[in-house]
Amino acid sequence: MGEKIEHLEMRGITKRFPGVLSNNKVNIQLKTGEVLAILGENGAGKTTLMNILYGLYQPDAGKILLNGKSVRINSPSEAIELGIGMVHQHFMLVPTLTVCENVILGLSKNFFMDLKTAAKRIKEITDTYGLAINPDAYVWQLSVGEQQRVEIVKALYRGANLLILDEPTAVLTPQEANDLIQLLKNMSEKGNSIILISHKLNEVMAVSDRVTVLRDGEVCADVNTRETSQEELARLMVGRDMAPCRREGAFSPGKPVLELQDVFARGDKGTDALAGVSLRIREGEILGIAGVSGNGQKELAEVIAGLRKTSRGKIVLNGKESTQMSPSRIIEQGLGYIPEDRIHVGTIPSFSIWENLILKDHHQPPFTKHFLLQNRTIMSHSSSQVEKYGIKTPTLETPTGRLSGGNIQRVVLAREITRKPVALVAAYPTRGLDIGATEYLHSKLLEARSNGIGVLLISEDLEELTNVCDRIAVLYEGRIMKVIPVEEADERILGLLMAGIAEEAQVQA
Amino acid sequence: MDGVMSADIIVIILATGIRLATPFLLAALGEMFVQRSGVYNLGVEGIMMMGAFAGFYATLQLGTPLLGIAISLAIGALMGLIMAVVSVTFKAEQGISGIGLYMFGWGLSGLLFRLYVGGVTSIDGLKPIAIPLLSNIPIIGPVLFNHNGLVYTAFLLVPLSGLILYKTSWGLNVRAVGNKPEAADTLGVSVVRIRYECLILGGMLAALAGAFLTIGQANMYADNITAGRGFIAIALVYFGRWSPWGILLGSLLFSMADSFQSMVQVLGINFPYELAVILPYLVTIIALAISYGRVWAPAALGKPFQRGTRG
Amino acid sequence: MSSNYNGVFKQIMVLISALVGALLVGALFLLLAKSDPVKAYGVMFSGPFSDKFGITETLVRAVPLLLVGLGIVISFRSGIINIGAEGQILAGAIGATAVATSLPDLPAVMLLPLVFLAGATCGGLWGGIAGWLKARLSVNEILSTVMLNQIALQIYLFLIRGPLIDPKEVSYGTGVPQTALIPEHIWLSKLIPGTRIHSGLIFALLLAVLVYVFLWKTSSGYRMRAVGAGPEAARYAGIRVEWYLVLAMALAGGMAGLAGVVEVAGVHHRSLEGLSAGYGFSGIVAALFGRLHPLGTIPASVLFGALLVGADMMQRAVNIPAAMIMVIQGLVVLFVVSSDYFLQNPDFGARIKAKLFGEKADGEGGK
Amino acid sequence: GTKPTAEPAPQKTDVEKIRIALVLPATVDDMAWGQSMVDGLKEVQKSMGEDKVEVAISEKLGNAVDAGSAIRQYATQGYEIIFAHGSQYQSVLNDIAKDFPETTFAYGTGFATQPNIFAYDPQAQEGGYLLGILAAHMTKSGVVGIIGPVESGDAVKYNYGVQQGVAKGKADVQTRIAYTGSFNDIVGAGNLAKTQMSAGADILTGSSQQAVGAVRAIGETEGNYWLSTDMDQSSIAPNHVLASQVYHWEKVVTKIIELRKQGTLGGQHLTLTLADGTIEFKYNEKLADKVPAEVKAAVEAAKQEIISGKLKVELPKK
Ligand SMILES: Nc1ncnc2c1ncn2[C@@H]1O[C@H](COP(=O)(O)OP(=O)(O)OP(=O)(O)O)[C@@H](O)[C@H]1O
Ligand SMILES: Nc1ncnc2c1ncn2[C@@H]1O[C@H](COP(=O)(O)OP(=O)(O)OP(=O)(O)O)[C@@H](O)[C@H]1O
Ligand SMILES: [Mg+2]
Ligand SMILES: [Mg+2]
Repeated sequence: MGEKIEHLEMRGITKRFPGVLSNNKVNIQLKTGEVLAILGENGAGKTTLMNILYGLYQPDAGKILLNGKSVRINSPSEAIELGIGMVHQHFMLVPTLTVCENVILGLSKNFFMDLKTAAKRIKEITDTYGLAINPDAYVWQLSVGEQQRVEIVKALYRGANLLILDEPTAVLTPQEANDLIQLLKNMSEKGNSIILISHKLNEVMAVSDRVTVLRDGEVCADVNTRETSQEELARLMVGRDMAPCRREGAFSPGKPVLELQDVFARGDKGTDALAGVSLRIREGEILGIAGVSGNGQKELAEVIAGLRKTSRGKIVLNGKESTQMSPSRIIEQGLGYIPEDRIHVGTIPSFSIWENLILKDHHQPPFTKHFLLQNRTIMSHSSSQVEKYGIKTPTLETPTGRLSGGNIQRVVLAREITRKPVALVAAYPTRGLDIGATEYLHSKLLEARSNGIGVLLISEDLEELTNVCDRIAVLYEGRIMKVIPVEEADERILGLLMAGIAEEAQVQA
Repeated sequence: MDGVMSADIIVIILATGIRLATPFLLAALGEMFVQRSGVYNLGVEGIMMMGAFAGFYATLQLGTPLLGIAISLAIGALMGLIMAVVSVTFKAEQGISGIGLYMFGWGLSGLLFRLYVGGVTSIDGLKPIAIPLLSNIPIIGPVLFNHNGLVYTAFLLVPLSGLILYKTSWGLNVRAVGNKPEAADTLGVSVVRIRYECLILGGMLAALAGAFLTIGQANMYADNITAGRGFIAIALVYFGRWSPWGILLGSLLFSMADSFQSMVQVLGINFPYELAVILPYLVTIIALAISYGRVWAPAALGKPFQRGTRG
Repeated sequence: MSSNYNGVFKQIMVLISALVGALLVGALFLLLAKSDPVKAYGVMFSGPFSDKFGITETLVRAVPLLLVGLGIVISFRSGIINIGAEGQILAGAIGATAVATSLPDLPAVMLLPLVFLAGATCGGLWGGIAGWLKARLSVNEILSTVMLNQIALQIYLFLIRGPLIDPKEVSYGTGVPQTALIPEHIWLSKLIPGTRIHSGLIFALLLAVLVYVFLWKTSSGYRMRAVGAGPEAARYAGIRVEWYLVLAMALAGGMAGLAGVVEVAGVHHRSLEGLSAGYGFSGIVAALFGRLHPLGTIPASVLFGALLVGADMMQRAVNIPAAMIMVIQGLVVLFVVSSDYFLQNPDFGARIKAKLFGEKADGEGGK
Repeated sequence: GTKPTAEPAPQKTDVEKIRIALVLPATVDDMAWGQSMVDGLKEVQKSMGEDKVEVAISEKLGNAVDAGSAIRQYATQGYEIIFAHGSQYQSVLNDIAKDFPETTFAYGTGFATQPNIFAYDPQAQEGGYLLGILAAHMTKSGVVGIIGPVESGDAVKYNYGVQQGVAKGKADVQTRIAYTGSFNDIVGAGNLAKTQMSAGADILTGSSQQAVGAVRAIGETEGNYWLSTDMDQSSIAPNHVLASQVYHWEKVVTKIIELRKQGTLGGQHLTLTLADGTIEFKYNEKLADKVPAEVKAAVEAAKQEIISGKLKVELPKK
């Protein structure tokens, strides 16, 4: 273990990927006990920079100075050696191992593992920071929040005093996010340094001491948090003023387009993930589903899309019962669906943009006639979509896997909305998107609403829900706690319902 | 026709079954480590042939089966290394690399045999070691305790593999690398290195399985001596759900069935032998079908690891 | 697949380098066998192309390789790996023979299509089993196809020495395991008299074009590729993934079955021992060589056919053990599958250089 | 090379040299079918003079396509007699022979001929019968075991002969047949032999190259004997191979050379029999004293009956 990190500096970091300049002469600095937030749009180069600091990538130019001395970090283990820990955007835990095994992975130099001693040390750490985890539990049994705690314990166990967190709150519930913010404050008070990447400006304001803003791989601002505001940060990131998108115009819903009646369905673990859900979505309305993820949201979306079987109950889509329909019949019947995993479910990464844009309609006219794909029609359709939805791509032949998260989401959105669905299910559509992309997506959902589409928006972000929804239903343990008009919804009530604390409310859809 | 299966006959079937299980056990335990690290090596058959030849030739030249074993282990390590270079470093499609290695091993063992031996030649192989006292126990004594050293080795390797896999740091690394290599990678566990080690270990055990055929059973060498046993060993890894005890169970079941069918034929009970030959393969497919392979398989099995790609 | 000229040229260069690499290593073993690699490879490369005999023999091999390879292309593109072509060839051959020998009086215009259909169906059913096992019960298709090869072989042998044996073999008491000859009027016509090359070649070429059109120009082809490239997304888009997995394997099996038919109708005129001749495995290599593209598989099959013929000629010319052929084949497979890496990592050469000069590159690599 | 269609004149150069090619499904050193033919050719070479006979061999041509190439290439290169030493080559030869009417082709086991194709056909059941009689008299346990490869062709003929011989020799001796299902699985054959012995068989036999595994397994035991066929396998287990049925291919080869010289390029179905000496029944000299004189006499009597034609060993009927 090296000396404690008092001061870190990355100077003139440049990193190039084929066709992209990911980081261009980036400088950042950090002192002990400080929390540095890094902000930037999707693809601005934040993760790349951190991966360089953690030894996963080598910079093409520039150097890293620790306590004034230049260091070369060739691999994660060298970073760990220097006292750097990283919690990745996508967790780096082995689901089939126990918490304890995950924590000591790569550390033990003895022939036999010593799980007992390790468990004791884990307890010391969790006690110090007030993190509760059971060292003997298997990681696959843990909730997302718990898994994140394991990640943090992992870093602390390795003696990290500089902790990097890449979008740690993107998948957390508001409560878990608050806990994490508290924990980070606590840790910095105990003399640890923290680098935090987030798209949520309120969190950044709450916890950081300084903010570095990246734009197109370059540092465009470096400010003290105390001397700035959310609005200014947003402007720095995007390069223009931002105002959150809100629904406007009267709420005048039409006939129901999607109805669930007492729906039951099993989750992957075999227990009832949905236990009697009843909902009704009408034309020109956005119904929000609030709730801590893991309370049946995934199953709800899949059941509607026909990707998961119901065990009881009835679903009516566009006037027809769709409970037993195949996914393709349901699509024909008018369902649009923006899935949670936009990269692997919403698109085929190795397929080109035009191939992904016709994913659902490739088999019917005008795209196919007499079994043959009509290339000219498809191409002109695709290029107009790319233009209309502002998809940033070199060519139509570019595989979508090479696009940034925001642009992949635009491809999905373009496809799902252009099909003119009667009902649209959107699951966490803005997760991980920067504020610019988030704003764009919201505006498109509202546009769909005003075109008479019934939207079911699943989200954990209460601000998002209250901004765009007409009504909000709270899902808890597979049941709808309550459906409330947005005017009556405030964070406190929603939070209570999401925790399952309110008195059993009757469904009133 | 005697009609009944007397106690004697059952003892023979069991003892033969244990002997027949040995090569499957050795090769499958090796393959288990390989697959646990996230690679499948379909080249086991080819490595077995090379091991069989190396063991045979070294014994022939040096006069002692022990040196034969040592040399076949070395050759097996080398074959494992080739597979590692191709499938780990060059990230080639593993199924096809395995088939390539199989062809290469088959060809090379045949070539070397022709160049350096040429013709049916016998060797003095391993002798059975009757374990004192234990082998005198009635009925189970001769079944369990009168075999050659490699048989005991294979069976001892079962608990040993379990110990290594679940209790040692290296075993932890193997399990991590096979399930979530990117996680292991960020913690400084070299995915490449662990996979190399497993492939080399797997190669050594496969070669040992081959050597068992030449110096522990046939005491001679012939072209294509393994006759498909390597592929069965791979299937047994799936059957045994990547656990040493499961593999033990599978190997025993399979070889007992084989030993049983030989005896049934010998005793003249009318039984179409084509079916007997097909049976092991059929049973394996059925076993794979009812064990729902994927659920238990190491999550990264068959996926080359590349730092920085999305899943 | 990038279709620009540069990309194709680079792929060809990489493949040729892989081939050269394999042969260089093979040369070591030739030296070990005390034969002159220059002379040996001289024969190996000139033999298949130097005269009518060599060329036609090469094409005779290329036909089943191409048919099997096309099936491999379909299956790989649909995300399922078919190692079972050996068994599917046999299934196709025996199905075709059974139909042909039991309806000898039908005119060729009716019998020949029937025979092709029977072969494709039998191969397709045999392949479909593995597809079904994968789609329904998640049985790893690599293993199941390897097992099904063994089962097919045993059933095939049983049939040709039992129920379908040539009645003459029984009456003469020789008992050779082979079926009766198929009626002569459905033997595929020879393209060049005095050689073995037959009209199956034209059939295979047509089929290659058809497969290309199918995979890239039709909606069903699109679906199969979607299932291969992103099964979850395909299911999400309403494509019945399980069905297409089974279909892919059935088509792959059908192609291999057709290879069996062509071998029966064009070369052997009956089913006999050793009919599959390893085409089931070499066809995989041919398909990989053709970059898993139906049209690329055409030259690849010819090249690999030449390799088989050439190696065989070399073995006779310089008098080395036949096992050498398998060594070279194995090396070619290993080098070709490894060569993919160089296409995907253009900077690999630079990294090697860095390593050689002692600099640590990227923190990766064995030891 | 030469044009395959144009028939190359058989090279009748200054020295009367005959060029013979051999194509084998298995290997030249399999201690069975293949090797017995290779030995036969060597024998001919020795007796006629190395400079008079040229021999080229291609092995491991189990599939008929590759075999076809090899045969065609030999034909184009002007080999005059081409032995395709396997029953599976019949179709291939039919196809090729038409294009090379001046070349002599021979294959076996088989019966179908063409004007330039000889078929040869060892009567494996004859030697099997004699070995069966020997086994019946020599067994102490009353059980004779057969290790079969696959139930087809020559193996069936041979096994059937043995069974009849055993039944003739002693009515109460049992014959037990078991198959490995493979021509080359020597390990499987060894294991099957061990099972046979542990279940009571003390005299064993079996055909094809897999059998060497069984011979070796018996070589490790006391008091069990092996009876070999195709060739004398006593070099593997000198103290255990009691007697052999040996094919004298050199006689077949010589006969074909003679016939060709006389202008007969093919068209004959040549059988190998005890009567014409192409099949020999042979004791292992080292163990000859183990066989009682009256047993030898019984075997000899049967042999004479077969040679004289009085006894016809039946072929299996399907
Ligand atoms: N492994 C890679 N190969 C090629 N290009 C890459 C790679 N990683 C990142 N890039 C490119 O570098 C740029 C910056 O990516 P990076 O992951 O650092 O963005 P980010 O700021 O973390 O974005 P987000 O907010 O979406 O997480 C992107 O344009 C991306 O295309
Ligand atoms: N292998 C890669 N090749 C090309 N670009 C890549 C690669 N890996 C990542 N990227 C790019 O890096 C950027 C950030 O990737 P990251 O893994 O952070 O996901 P993301 O785009 O932020 O999506 P999300 O945060 O929703 O998961 C994206 O712009 C993506 O295009
Ligand atoms: Mg990022
Ligand atoms: Mg992101």
